[in-house]
Amino acid sequence: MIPLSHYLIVGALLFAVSVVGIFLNRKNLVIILMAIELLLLAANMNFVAFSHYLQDLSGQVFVFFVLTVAAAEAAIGLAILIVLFRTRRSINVQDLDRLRG
Amino acid sequence: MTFLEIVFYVFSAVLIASSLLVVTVRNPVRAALFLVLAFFSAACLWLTLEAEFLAITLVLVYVGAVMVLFLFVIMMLDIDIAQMRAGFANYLPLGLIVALVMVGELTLVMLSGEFGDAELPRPVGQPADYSNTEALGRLVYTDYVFAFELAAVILLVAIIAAISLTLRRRPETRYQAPEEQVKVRKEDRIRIVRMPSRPGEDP
Amino acid sequence: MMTLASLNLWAIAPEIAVASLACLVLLVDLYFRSARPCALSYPLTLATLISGALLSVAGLFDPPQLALNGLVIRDGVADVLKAGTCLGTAGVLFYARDYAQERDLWRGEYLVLSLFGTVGMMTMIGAAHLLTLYVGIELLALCLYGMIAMQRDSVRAAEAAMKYFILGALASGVLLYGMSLLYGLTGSLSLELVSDASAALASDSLPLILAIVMIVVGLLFKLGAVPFHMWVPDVYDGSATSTTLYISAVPKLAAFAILLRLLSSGLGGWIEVWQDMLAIAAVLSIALGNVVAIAQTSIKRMLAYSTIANMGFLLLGFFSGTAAGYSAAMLYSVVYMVTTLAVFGIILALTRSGFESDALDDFRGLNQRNPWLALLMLIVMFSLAGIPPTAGFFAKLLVLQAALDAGFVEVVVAAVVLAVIGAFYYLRVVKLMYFDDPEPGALKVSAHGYRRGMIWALSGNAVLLLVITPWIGQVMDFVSASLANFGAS
Amino acid sequence: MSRELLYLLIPLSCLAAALLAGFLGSRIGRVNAHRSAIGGVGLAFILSCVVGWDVFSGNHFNGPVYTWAVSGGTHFEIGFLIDPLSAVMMVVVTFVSLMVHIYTIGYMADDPGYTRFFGYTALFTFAMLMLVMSNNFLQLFFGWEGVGLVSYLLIGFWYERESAIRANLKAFLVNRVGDFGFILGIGAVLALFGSLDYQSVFDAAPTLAGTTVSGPFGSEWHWMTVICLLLFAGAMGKSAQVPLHVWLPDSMEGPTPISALIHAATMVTAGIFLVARMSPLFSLSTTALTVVLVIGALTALLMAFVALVQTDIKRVVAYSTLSQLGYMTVALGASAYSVAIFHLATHAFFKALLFLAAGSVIIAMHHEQDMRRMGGLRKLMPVTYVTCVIGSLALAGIPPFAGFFSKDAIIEAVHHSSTPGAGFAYVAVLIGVVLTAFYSFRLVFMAFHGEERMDAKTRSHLHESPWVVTVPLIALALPSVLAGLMLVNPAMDGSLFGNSVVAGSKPEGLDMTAVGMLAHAPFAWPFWLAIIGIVAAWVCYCLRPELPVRAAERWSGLYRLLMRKYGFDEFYQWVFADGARGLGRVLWEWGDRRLIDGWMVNGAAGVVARTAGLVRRIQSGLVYHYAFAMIIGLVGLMSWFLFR
Repeated sequence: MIPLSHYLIVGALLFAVSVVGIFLNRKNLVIILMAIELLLLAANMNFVAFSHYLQDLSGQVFVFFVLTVAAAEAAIGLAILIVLFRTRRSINVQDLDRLRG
Repeated sequence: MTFLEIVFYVFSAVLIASSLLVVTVRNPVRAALFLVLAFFSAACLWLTLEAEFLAITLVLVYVGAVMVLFLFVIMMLDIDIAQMRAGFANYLPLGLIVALVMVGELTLVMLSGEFGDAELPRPVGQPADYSNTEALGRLVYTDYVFAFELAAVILLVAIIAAISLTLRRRPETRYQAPEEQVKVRKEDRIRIVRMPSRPGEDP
Repeated sequence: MMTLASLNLWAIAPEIAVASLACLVLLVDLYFRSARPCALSYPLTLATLISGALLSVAGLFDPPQLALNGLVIRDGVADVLKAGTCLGTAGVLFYARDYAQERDLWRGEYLVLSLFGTVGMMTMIGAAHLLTLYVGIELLALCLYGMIAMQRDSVRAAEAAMKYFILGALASGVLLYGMSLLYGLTGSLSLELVSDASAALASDSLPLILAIVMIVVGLLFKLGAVPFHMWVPDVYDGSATSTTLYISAVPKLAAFAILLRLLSSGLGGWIEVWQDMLAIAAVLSIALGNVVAIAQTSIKRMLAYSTIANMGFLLLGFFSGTAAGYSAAMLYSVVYMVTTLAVFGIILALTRSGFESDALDDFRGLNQRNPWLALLMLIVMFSLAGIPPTAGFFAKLLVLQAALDAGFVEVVVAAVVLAVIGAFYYLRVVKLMYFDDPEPGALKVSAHGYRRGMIWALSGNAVLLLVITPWIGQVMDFVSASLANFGAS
Repeated sequence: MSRELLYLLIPLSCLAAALLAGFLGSRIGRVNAHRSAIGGVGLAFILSCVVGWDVFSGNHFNGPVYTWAVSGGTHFEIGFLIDPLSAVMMVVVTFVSLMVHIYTIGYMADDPGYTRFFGYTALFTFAMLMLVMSNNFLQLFFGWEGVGLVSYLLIGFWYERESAIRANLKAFLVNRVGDFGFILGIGAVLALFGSLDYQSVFDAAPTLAGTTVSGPFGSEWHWMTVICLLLFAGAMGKSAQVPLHVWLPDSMEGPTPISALIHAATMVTAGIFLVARMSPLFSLSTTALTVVLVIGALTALLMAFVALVQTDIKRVVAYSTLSQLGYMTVALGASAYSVAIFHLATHAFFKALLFLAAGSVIIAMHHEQDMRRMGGLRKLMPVTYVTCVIGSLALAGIPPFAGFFSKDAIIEAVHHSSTPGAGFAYVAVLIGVVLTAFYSFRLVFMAFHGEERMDAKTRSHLHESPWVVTVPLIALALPSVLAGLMLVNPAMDGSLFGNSVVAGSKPEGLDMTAVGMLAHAPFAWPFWLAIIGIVAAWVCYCLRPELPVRAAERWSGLYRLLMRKYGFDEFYQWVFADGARGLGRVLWEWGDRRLIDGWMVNGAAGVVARTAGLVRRIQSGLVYHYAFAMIIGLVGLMSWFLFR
């Protein structure tokens, strides 16, 4: 059977991919927002796996709420993206450099 | 290799591959579609963990709503993809090193013996008449009712914030005001003007 | 069998009051439009916050009680910090009104978001469960993102919001990942059970260490400690000053609370591990904050780096892990909130429509333009620099002493040295105000019209930092008493 | 009235006066402002005298009067230690302060900041009283910082003047350097003794004298030495010892009453007082005493030389203060604590007198301070002249004036001291005697004798100062003559300070009574040295005025060195002022550009060469750099804690 650690490794890989995606992406803010979704998915993967192996539903409940939060976060993130685009006509990550020092 | 294992490894591979593609492809529309694929594979993995309700929710909420929202925004913003050259080839080596270190350490931790088959064996599956949805619902509406209400508040906040950030009243836009139309009166529309038909004559 | 009585709703009475009244504010703002923006919803908001504060302290020093099936705890520290959060938010809105009005920010949504953010903070403060903690953190964060971006025509605000959003989401993702590991290791989400189960784990349990690292990283981000501080200057700088005030002042109480809940209540048995991490972050924060602040020309950025340094001091009190350390850190967070309210309040009082007053040079010769405001600013700067007999001095002293008692002599010496370096940039503000000539064309700040109430409030706020001194002992006793039996410990 | 209340009333009356004059000054008017300030300080003086009388009848007090906070077993409280040492300090401080307040009415009459000034001076007195009366380190620190703060405000009182601002920043920064050590010293006391209370620290000190702490490079340090040196660093800042003396001459930018207040009785004596108060600790560390002795001797000697070439009347007095502070420090180093305090007290009177006399001249000359444009003032300002000569005689150490006794006692103490370095210090103080006499009478001769060098317009307005100026002069002249005679016996036989300071090794077989010292004087070196100095000054500035000019040309290198005050200022300017300003920027740019960009990126050349642009600057404004920093932090913490 599949040991728990394999599920966790999938989660860990997902975590690493999304984290790298956030700081490696130079161009498109939308991709960063997507990477954030992947990050939450990685945590959710852990929760669901643990929940099953521990036979404890509260992990799934947590995921339920994380999904809710993630959806809200996506909505606000995209709204900010639109505000940004309207003021600057660009969603290039590299253009986001007015504030520094 | 059992059927379950095949499912697990196939969908895991698809999940990792598509998530890699999400962060590497140049075209954001493709990225969004790969994200859909990633979520779909994740949902399949969750099914192998008997989290049926969450798996379905993931597909419904993410694929059905959030990804559509992403696509909307991508289309609406009309981003010049040609300009979005893949910039990260230059930075890839450093990113890879960090990623490999992280993956290495995480894997090491996960394999460190606390999560092996011996310590935490895979439980026997639930009987066929077990309803994951019902069990989850029972918990969410009782033990976690406070968190549930807070989640409602979070969604309300998201609504308020998203609308107040993006809703713009353009003064130049012309639109109908049905309530004004309905309660309109004759004298609002017609003005009777008396004027002489011929110069010098009283109206 | 779950009944309404078993839920013990009284424990979240402040949250209920603020959340439901926030909905009322939303409706009122929608249906009653008037000539002046928020003519009705603003007083209602203040009333909401005050009622929240009153409900918080209504059962002060009752024995701690778990409520809502163990999701929430009501204890002394929760009562005090919730009341502080409500009052702090009220203070923020009171100071922010004129400024926000002049910039078309003063809308119902702004008030409602700040109220819901308060609910989020109160949830964090009263959390006895990882889920409540997480939901509270996210609720606050989402409100903050929205409030920053609400200045829609500002390029800087949009950029600040985006940066905060990305980094905040990254941090909360890491925190969440850590929580998931914690859940997997202990099989529970309730902090009390987590505490018991984690204490039973082997002392070299790698997954638990990893979980602690990730949770600490998430918390350090919320505090703005080095090396997870980089959002702080940009967000402070880019946001409208009224929003900066909200971000910088009030959430520090909640940040202290989640440190307390997660690390002390939940992972108290693993103090050796997180203690070292916090010590590193504390020293780095104090060092970086104090040094980089010297090179700033904008007062908002300078205060941002000052926040970083101050959070280092808060950690300094916290990581000792003793009762004295916790109460010192709690006092520090409260004093810091009051001080920040005053300093940003003064900045807000100096703004005009179209003039931000956020450069250090705008403070040149303030003594000639408005001696009273200059004096208040002087008091506040002294408090930030930790010069006796201000409250800031005692806060720093107690924090340092707690760390010293815990045996971190090197850390304390480093902190003192850096604090003395840090005093330089606070005193530079004093020097600018008192010994430099005003910029040509700088306005004389008069106390006309609505500003008068503001001046009174500012005076009370700043002078509070001084007059508290003779009673600092009683304040300490009060704080210690509120911490006496916190959480699941 | 209970004693505690009496003690509390002394500082509080000053504080109340300060608040009244400072905050309500514009409401209550100038006259009421100075009335309230003088009333408050006067009350403090009278009460100090009462307390002093009470103390010398044997009623000491040591205890808390108010408890602030209790934290971790450490009490933070307002407590007073009233013993002969603090009583003497209280009387001296309040007396000089009162005189300065009265004098200020005349000196500052036309200044727009009149009421503010009284607020500051009263506050200054309050802080100084808190300093000397405290019975614990925390309160001492409070007073210490308070004194520093108000002096900062006072030196920069005329904040329109560029030079005043520079001077007060300098004073502040230099004092910060000292305070640095002081804070660390208090921390060390807390770490070693676990208490901040004087009494418990002193009680525990002998038993802990042998404990050591390991320093850098494997060295072992005695705790006592570490503590004393750190505390002395603070004293060096406040009492302007080489090399932290640079702020004091520049602080002459403040109004003259402030110079008198700061230099004569209060701020600069804080350091001397501190060491005397800590004598139970210092007496346990020979190393620390040696440092104190050598620093004091250097200050006494070097600063006396600089005073020779100054032309600004106030600066001459300022450098003489520095030199005299060196004398006091030498006495401390020789374990003659009571002698140091004795000199402090006499010095307070005649130095305040000299400052006020200089101020009187400055008023008469319409704020002209250059002695080269004075001369012949003797006839025009007789009261000022006479009092100034009295002050100078006292300073030069001519019997039977006050300075003679205290300075002679110091010289004898050093002569018989066994502290390492005493031989050097003895030579230094002896040379200092000649120099002191020379420069103090150089001032007298240049300002009051010889031809009149001022312009006609100033000449026509010259007249004696008003009574509010001359009365304090006379009032200060009296103790300048008598204080030595009156105090020398009790100060020397140990009855004055009792056990409030550790009795030093008393010179054996020496007649240290007033009569004995007077009788001994004509057969001892110091007296003749002083006479030589005075005669030399007379020759150079009355008889042959061209001599000094020729000497300056002849030894132009030495002259320039003295004029530049040994180049301390330039050195500090170069190292600290420019350095500190640059530090933040340098760290920022260096850290980013060099460290991250240069080393980390280029250093790992081969693989990472193409990533050169990746991490350009830390706070670059680019969100992916921020995220990267966070991830590096995360991975770093992970790597460290997982594998340690």
